[in-house]
Amino acid sequence: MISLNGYLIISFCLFLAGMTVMIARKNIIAILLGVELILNAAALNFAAYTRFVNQNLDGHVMSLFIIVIAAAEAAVGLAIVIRFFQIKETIHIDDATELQS
Amino acid sequence: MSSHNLDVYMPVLILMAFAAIMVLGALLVGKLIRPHNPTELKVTPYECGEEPIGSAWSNFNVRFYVVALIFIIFDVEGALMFPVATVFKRFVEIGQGGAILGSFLLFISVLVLGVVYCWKKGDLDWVKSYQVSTDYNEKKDK
Amino acid sequence: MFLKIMFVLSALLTLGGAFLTASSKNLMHACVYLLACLFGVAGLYATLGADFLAAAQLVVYAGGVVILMLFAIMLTGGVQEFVNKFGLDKTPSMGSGKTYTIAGLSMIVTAFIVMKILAPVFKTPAQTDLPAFTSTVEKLGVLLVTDHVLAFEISSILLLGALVGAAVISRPRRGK
Amino acid sequence: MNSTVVSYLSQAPGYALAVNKLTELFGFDATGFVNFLLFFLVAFIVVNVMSAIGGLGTYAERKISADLQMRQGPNRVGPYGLLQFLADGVKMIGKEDVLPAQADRFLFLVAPLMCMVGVFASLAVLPFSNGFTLTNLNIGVFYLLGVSSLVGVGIFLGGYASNSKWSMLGGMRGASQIISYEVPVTLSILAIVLMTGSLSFDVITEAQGGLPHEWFVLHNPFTFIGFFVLFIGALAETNRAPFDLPEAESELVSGYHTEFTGMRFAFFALAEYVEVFVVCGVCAALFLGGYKVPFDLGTGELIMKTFPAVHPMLAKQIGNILQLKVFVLKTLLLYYVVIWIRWTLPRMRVDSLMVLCWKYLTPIALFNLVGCAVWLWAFEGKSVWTLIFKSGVAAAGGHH
Repeated sequence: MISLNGYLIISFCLFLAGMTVMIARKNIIAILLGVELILNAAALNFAAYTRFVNQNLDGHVMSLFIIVIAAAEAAVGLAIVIRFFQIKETIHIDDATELQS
Repeated sequence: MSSHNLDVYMPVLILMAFAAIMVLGALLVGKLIRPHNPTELKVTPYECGEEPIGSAWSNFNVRFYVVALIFIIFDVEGALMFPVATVFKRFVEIGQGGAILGSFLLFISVLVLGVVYCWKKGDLDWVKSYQVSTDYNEKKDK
Repeated sequence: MFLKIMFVLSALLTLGGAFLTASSKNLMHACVYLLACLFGVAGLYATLGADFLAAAQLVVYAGGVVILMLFAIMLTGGVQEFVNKFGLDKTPSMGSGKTYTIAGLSMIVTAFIVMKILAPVFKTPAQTDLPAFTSTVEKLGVLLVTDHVLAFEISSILLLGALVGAAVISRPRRGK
Repeated sequence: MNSTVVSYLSQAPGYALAVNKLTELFGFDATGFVNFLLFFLVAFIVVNVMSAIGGLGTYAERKISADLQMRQGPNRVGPYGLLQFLADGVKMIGKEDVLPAQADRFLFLVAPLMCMVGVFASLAVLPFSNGFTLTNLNIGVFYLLGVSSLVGVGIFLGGYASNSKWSMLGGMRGASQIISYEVPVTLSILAIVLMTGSLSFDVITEAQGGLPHEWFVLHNPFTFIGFFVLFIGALAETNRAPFDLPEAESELVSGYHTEFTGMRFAFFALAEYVEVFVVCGVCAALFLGGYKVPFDLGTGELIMKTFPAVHPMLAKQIGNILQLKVFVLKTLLLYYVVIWIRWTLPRMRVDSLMVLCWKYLTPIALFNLVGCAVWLWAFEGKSVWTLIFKSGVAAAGGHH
């Protein structure tokens, strides 16, 4: 049960859930939740390969940087969402059409 | 660096379970003995006798977000600095402390740069919105 | 034995949290479920022997990112369905049956493709005799100041950029 | 490195006997099961004692405030009113559970749960004595920071769930205050981690000595300031006066728990009082020598030397009890200081609160961190006293 495949399946499910959130939701903050799920799936994969395939800790360092980047991404993304809300008074993704025309 | 098994995490799970059992158990036990007769007035949110107007879930001032933003940057920097801080003493003992100190200080100084920027721009001032409103009044007076 | 129990609990928390995050109709609840899911991932890190990563996950996500998300939800009007001044927001923003159908179908397709690509990966020769769990904090620290020192320094610049950028974007403007 | 209370108890002869008996009984290795039972038992004791301490905290709060204001305080229930908290608890269970009409039912339950889980999980790493630490994780301090940040989420959700304006304001303020003050707390803890080279509470405590000049608070000027930064930050993180903005009675009625009644309110209060104990314990362990007893009494070596007749195991037990007492004494002294401050200082304004955190404590903590790093590099971690009295190395062994 506790094998590489177990962790890979969990991380795959996390990735699928994140993608589903990103596709199905129309709320920008909810989409950012999906991004967090996807980044976590990636970080989990790194840690799992470190444990089961090669034992050097480079994978852990990579996971740590993924966590760092996820935090930075959330900060900037949410700032953009807040600014968007201040201008448009909505956080519906379909209203973000300024650049479309 | 001794090895260990995962039993060290056992108390963590046990304590979390205890906390959950305490909360849920006390609420369930209380359900048997406590009275339950809600009236319309009783379940209105308390606003010192006034009738509440609208929902409380409205939007808030953005300065809360800026504080949380600076916090999360510090939080992440802490997560990166903790492992380095752990090995710093060992490097000092083998006489290579200078290089580690340099990289550590570089890291902190970049962090300080961000804080100084926010300080100069007034993001750390809680009452910034008041200044905006006084400016507005001055403009109106002219 | 305890390893298995902890793995199962963490995996259930992770998968349940992820599923509820994807299906919850209330944004606030989705955020709380995301927190549960991230806690589960921290538990999985612990079962992988990555003790520092588990704690970092708790500190950064439970303390930071989730609070930031909750704040952002409050700053954008809570969970109420907003109708803006242009009257644009008429569709439910948390997803409708149509969007979920599209997402589900595309996920099935993606899953097939990814599985096809990943099939050789599942045959990776994983080591059968696993080493005992040791403390990873010191090793991570040594790696961060030797092999990965450039990434360590650049990440501070990345965070500086994120801080300044986000502060500039979200700063309340005067006048308009 | 990862000593737990079970690895301590497993030295007792009964442990191996129980494991063998149960292994025969079950037919598989029962070590894990016995460990689980022991952990369960000890955790049960710790949880109960902590709940009692939390309850007695409310009693102490009233009694000390009464003392400071020349009043009597609770004196009806039990001797000196000591059982007041039990009476309160019984009353709380019997109170009606009012759920506001527009409240979020799910989050209304989750919020107190999250506070309790966060606080109780942080009890796991509190170093009561050398043997009696529930678990001595090698990520101890960092784990504590992560778990206790759940309390902030709990407070925010508590304010959000009740859908009352007072609660919402209190929850918003509480969350932003807690996360703000986590920055100086993290930075001053980081300075201590720098000095010891470990995140484990055990190693950090063992790096200090029993006598005050061997404590980290008097190790060098930077750690001296760092202690006060940590203490002020801890006060603010637990929402204690003068930083009790989230529940400021005069402006916000009762803050984030305005709408909470009965047991739900009781759990918020219990979580707060236990958290005060936890942060006092952390301050004591990091800066005030933790469980170290003067003159190595804690390890039982002095007892063994003076009274050779005493069995070494017994001497160790006596030492452990002494360590436990010293740790609890230091923590309760800090607890008294916390209550004393609450009833002495007036409440701060919300803007000066944020200014204090971001413009004073955080720069000071950063300066301290850099100072500690430079001190460690320049003097190789020797304390001020070692540098002053170079000959008195034996007396000032605080750095190794």
